Amino acid sequence: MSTAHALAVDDAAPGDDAAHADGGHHEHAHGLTDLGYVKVAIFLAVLTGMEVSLTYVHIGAFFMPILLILMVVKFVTVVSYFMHLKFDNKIFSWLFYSGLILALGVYLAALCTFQFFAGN
Amino acid sequence: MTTNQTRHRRWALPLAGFGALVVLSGCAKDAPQDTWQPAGDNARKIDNLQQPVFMIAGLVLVIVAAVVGYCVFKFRDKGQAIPQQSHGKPALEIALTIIPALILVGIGIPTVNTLFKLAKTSDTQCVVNVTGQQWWWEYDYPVQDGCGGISAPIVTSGQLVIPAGQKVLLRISSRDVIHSYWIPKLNGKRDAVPGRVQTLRLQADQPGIYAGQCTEFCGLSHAYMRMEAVSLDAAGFKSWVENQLAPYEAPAAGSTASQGEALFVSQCSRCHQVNGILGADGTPVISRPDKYVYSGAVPNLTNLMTRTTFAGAAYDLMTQDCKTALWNTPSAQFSAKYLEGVSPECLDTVQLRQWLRNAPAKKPMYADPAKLVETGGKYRGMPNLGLTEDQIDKLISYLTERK
Amino acid sequence: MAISERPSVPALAGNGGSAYVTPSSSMGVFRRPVSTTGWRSWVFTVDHKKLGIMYGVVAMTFFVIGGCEALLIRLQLAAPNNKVLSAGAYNQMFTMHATTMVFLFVMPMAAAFANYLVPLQIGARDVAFPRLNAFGFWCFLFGGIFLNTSWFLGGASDSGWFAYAPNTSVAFSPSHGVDFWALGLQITGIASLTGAINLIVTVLNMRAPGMSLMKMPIFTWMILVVQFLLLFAIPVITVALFLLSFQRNFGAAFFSVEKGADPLLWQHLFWIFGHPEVYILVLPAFGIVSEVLPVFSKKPLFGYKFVVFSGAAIGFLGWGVWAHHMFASGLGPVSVAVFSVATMAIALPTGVKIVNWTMTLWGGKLSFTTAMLFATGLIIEFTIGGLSGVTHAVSPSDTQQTDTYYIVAHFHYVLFGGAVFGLFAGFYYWWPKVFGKLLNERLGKWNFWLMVIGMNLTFGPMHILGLQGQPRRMQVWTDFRAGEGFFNLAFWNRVASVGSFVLALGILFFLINVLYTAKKAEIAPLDPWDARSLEWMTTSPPKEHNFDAIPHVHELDEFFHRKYEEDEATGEIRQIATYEDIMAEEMAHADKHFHMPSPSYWPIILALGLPIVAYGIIFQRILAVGGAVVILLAMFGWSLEPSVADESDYEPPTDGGTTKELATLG
Amino acid sequence: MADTALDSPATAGHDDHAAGHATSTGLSNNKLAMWMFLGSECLLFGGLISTYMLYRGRHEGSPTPSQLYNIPLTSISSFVLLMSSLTMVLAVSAAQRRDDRNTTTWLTVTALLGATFVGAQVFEFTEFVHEGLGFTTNLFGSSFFTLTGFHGVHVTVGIIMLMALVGIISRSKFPGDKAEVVEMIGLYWHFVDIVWIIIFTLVYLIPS
Ligand code: HEA
Ligand code: HEA
Ligand code: HEC
Ligand code: CUA
Ligand SMILES: [Cu+2]
Repeated sequence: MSTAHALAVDDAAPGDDAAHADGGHHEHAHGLTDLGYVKVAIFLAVLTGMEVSLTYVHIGAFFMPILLILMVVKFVTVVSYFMHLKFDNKIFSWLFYSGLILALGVYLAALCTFQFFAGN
Repeated sequence: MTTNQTRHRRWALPLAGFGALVVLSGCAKDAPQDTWQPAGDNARKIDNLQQPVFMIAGLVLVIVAAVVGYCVFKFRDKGQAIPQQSHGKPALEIALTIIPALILVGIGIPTVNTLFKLAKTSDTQCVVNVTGQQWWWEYDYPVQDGCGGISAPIVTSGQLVIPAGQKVLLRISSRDVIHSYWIPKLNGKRDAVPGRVQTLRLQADQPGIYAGQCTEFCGLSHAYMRMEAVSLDAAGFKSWVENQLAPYEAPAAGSTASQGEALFVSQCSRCHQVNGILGADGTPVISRPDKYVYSGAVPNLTNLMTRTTFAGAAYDLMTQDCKTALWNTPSAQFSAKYLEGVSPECLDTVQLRQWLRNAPAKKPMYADPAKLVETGGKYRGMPNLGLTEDQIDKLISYLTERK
Repeated sequence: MAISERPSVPALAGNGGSAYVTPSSSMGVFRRPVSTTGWRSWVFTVDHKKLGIMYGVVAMTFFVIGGCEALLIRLQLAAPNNKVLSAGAYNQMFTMHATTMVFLFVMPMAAAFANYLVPLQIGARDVAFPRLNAFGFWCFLFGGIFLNTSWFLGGASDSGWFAYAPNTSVAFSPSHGVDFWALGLQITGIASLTGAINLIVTVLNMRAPGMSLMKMPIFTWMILVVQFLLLFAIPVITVALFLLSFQRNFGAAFFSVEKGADPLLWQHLFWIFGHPEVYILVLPAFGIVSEVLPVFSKKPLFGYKFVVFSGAAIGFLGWGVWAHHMFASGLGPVSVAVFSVATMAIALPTGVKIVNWTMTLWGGKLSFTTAMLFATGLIIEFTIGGLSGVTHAVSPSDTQQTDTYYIVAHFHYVLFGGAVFGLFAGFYYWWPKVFGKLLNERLGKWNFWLMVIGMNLTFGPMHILGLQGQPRRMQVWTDFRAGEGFFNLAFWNRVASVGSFVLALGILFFLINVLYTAKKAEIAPLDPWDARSLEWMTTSPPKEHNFDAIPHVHELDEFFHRKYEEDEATGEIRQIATYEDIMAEEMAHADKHFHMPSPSYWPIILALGLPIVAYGIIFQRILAVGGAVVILLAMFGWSLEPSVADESDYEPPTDGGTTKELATLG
Repeated sequence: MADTALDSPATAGHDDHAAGHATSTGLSNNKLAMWMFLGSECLLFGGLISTYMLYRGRHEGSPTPSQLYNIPLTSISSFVLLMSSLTMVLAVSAAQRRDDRNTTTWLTVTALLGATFVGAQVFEFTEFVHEGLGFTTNLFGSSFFTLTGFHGVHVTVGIIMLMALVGIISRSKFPGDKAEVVEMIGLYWHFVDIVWIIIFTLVYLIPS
């Protein structure tokens, strides 16, 4: 249902003013229940716990990648569920993720040029 | 205006800029910083790369201008019917994208190729450390077997002296802001970035003198931060090195120059080093430019008169005629001519006197003591020392002996 | 005003229509501004058209200022060892020349066109956030004034427009110039960022019924791409400027080399912004000529889709090439190779545009009005600049070219021959739309030809100067290094200086034309050029509510298709309606109520807080606190005040007569 | 490329009111603007984070990052901020049910959690200064305080917005659609939280 949502907008019958007149939102139908949000929060809390405990055990080479993966999972979870991006119109995802990916791209590339210099 | 006239100008004018470039760029004879007249291997590599690129660019322009010109001429409103409302031809679009793409691939491959050749450092034969600061360049030659052998460090400024034909490696850095080292006839630029040491290959085929200019904006006197690269044949370079390392000769006691030496010790030595100079108490005088100048360095004046220019190669120590003659000396005689230094008949102290009278008035520098709060009281450049004409005379006669 | 009743006078008679307004209060204290005439109607306006005109007037003023700075530069360089400007004054001059031209002329002038035309082109009654729009304009104006007051408060910035660290540190640039520069650009940056968000929302959300993205006028498309570039590029320069301000004003170490800082950090940040910026400057001009060429060729834009996609592609690729400004900085060969190749790739989408413009001319019915002359001129002049750009992309060659006049030639060809020519084409084309009068074509021809001759005389020789080794940003050059012969560097420097005055004369003709038109010229017909897009389907100048009835769109070039029809059999193009018919038709179906945004005090007050903070940071911290209080108060006032005056003030719309909804917070 | 969502309503015909919002996409102007702003903020924080990453090892004259960081404290404050995202989303959900009382309660709790976070940050900053790391000490100091300070300012601005919102809602003086404004501020708040998720990992957990 979430992917079809973008199209749902113009499926609404002409003259179907009710939802609009009272300031209602078509977004209503989406998202989680309050209980669902609590579950997501517990999931996030557990991940945070894992992150922190990782810094106390020494697992060598896997440390960095695992931390980064946990970070990305937390990030995406908050964005998708708390910020409703998963349920919302995909224009929002485009806007946000294009900024995010662009930022990742240019800044990583810039940091790389400092590395290349060191190896020169 | 008639359509005919318009048409003519339309054709002529847009082409004027680029046409002028192609046709007339060869007209400034011997512009000393011409990038199209390489005098060494590295610059030649660049030139070989860019010549075809310029040709291609020129050709593309001619084609575009021709087609636009044709349209302007052919499809001008002469009362014809409203044309078909056609929205484009994808096949044409794609073809006209692929052709430029192929051209660019053709340009890209040699570009990358040349780039890596120019970045190579492993095959160089001679190393010079080049340090930029506001607003002059310091060259220091580390002890090495390269360059025909250098047995003790040499520090000089303004003119970079290198052995002809050798692959020289410059190790470039800066003491304050970013500068950029550029001798157009020998290679492209490399920025002098404080905190980094960057390399640049330099090689001159023939003995001669090559102009350069600091090309990264570096503050007030950026325009006056010039340099010259001097290439000498092997024997010439050897004697240049020997002269640089020769022991200090104090002026004859009682001469004007000797009075100048004393003045130098009292007035100048706190900043300027002259290797081997002794103080009144007979101990060697070591300058402390770091205490007075923000970059922490000041030109070494030991062999001032072996160079023909001073203060960032912005001013001359010899007359214009002598200077022109030196620059035009054929390469076979050049080394000998240069090693004469500033000969007595060529000596022109006018500019040097002006310098000593009031340096910041000659070259824009931060030397007003009232305005040095931000730099902790340190100068950026040489201050006005308030010397009397008599003192200047003495200093000049001392300095002109620094050969 | 809160609402415009449907005009009682015939719509074709121009601006007007009676309007009544009931003020509602702001923050419980002030009455909302209601004037529809006099200075108040401008200062508190949120009308995108008024703001557009204000952007234009201010930007033009800055153009003259920046141009006079350029003339001083050229005077100084007209002769060897010249003494028109001291080294310090010269450095300030080129820094402020570039800053003014880029940030206070081309960008806001593009904003002027975008503000005025985008809502009209998409059939909207205003932008999505009208108050935000007003706020953006005031930020630009105050930021620009703030920047220029530095001349009188100890000297302007003297570090060049890309202000490389560490030359911008206090030790190397002890005057307050760089502080003014950093904070001033920060303020104008706010204008760009809010403008970007506003226009993107407007284009996405407020199009007339039937106007799908692929039926949008090409100018609106290019503006959309530019706004995305701004949206993502402005925060990068914001970071850079913050680091710089913290360095200078709060003792941070970001560019203190003695503490281990790497000066290349600044260069990366600046150019990550700076390269997208150059496309921000030129794409609006591309949009303008893409409107002008079809109209005066009587053909649709050739390959509309390709032009749209290539615009987007330029916008996208523009993010991956910034380090071509750093080929001599010492990035290492691998990085240089990557950026060199990426830079070359940008020639492709740009080439697509050149090809499509040329093919639009091909087979057309061309009439060379001044607007058309500028548009055609752009094709050639921009190509010259673009091609020299490709020669820079060849990185080994660029190490010879960088920081010489060859670069100066490149960017003036693309900026003047591209961006500025495009804007001038726009002036001539849309003048009758905005002011209801046609600019004089005779003066226009003088204007154009003097500018073409002038620009080629000024910037053409710079190619030669640069390739012969004259570096840029040099207060003086010497005869000794000018070479021998008659056509030496001294000659070309003189030609460039003379050329710049020819250029100035050309621009003077434009200013004369404006005055002349304002005084003399007759009222223009409503569709003087036989145009193709929606903005011409209303009165000139448009009424406050833009359209009596929001048009329904069926085609790209809707207006043209309402006027002309292709005969199925013969393929002949036939006129089926005159613009009078079409407008009368629209009038007949005019909406009854217009739901228009109301004027507000808050945008200007909020914007005024910003320079106060900035002066405070430079001179007296307590002033900054005062500015912050102004800002906070204005924000509260703003959020409590509805964008459209209270419901009680007007009869809420009941039918499809409203425009697309305006943002509540906008 | 043309996204159907962008195009379709426009072709739907005469009635603009068909969708939740009378806009071409049917999406709210405010929300669209907020998402765009957040996309733009990615480049702002990206720049600050990159500056920190480049400079974090340059800490001459001060203790090293791993000596300074108090992981337990920061973990707790990170957790607090994370949970404020939960309370924020509950506020949004209440607002969408038009339940003003719960909305204001959850908003208040969110603001309090945010304030706790900022408090911990202020405490942390003073500790660091005590131990010899100031804003001007070295590159690590400048970039650390700038990055975390920018984030802290964002949280503070968020708190002000939340409190203003509470005030406005309880006095029911509200222009426009309440739930939507709560949702917008919520988006901002969550964004500030996800930025901290990154900072927490990159700055605190991965030692230099
Ligand atoms: C409007 C602004 C604008 C535009 C559009 C461009 C467009 C381009 N620029 Fe330019 N540039 C600047 C403004 C602009 N530039 C400025 C202001 C600077 C200097 C900043 C400073 O230092 O102060 C600069 C500097 C600059 C440099 C750094 C030079 C240096 O300092 O060393 C480089 C290097 O690669 C470069 C390259 C390019 C390229 C490849 C394009 C391309 O986009 C051009 C593409 C266009 C064409 C190529 C022509 C049309 C195409 C065809 C007809 C198809 C066929 C063509 C081929 C097969 C080649 N530019
Ligand atoms: C959009 C951008 C833009 C525009 C339009 C211009 C326009 C002009 N520029 Fe610009 N220029 C830059 C952007 C621009 N420039 C940039 C980015 C730099 C780099 C700066 C740096 O290195 O940091 C630069 C640098 C630069 C230099 C190099 C300085 C140096 O490196 O030392 C020069 C030198 O000739 C120059 C000249 C000119 C001239 C003559 C014009 C002319 O086109 C101006 C024409 C306009 C007018 C003349 C004003 C209006 C006319 C009248 C009001 C008529 C009546 C008045 C009189 C006759 C007095 N510019
Ligand atoms: C406070 C420091 C200071 C003092 C004292 C000082 N100078 Fe200088 N001098 C400089 C600096 C800095 C430069 C380089 C300026 C430049 O080129 O930008 C310089 C340059 C020179 C040069 C040009 C050197 C070259 O190779 O280019 C000469 C010659 C010179 N000084 C002579 C003198 C004499 C003679 C005195 C004493 C009477 C003196 N200076 C005292 C700082 C000083
Ligand atoms: Cu040194 Cu410019
Ligand atoms: Cu660029």
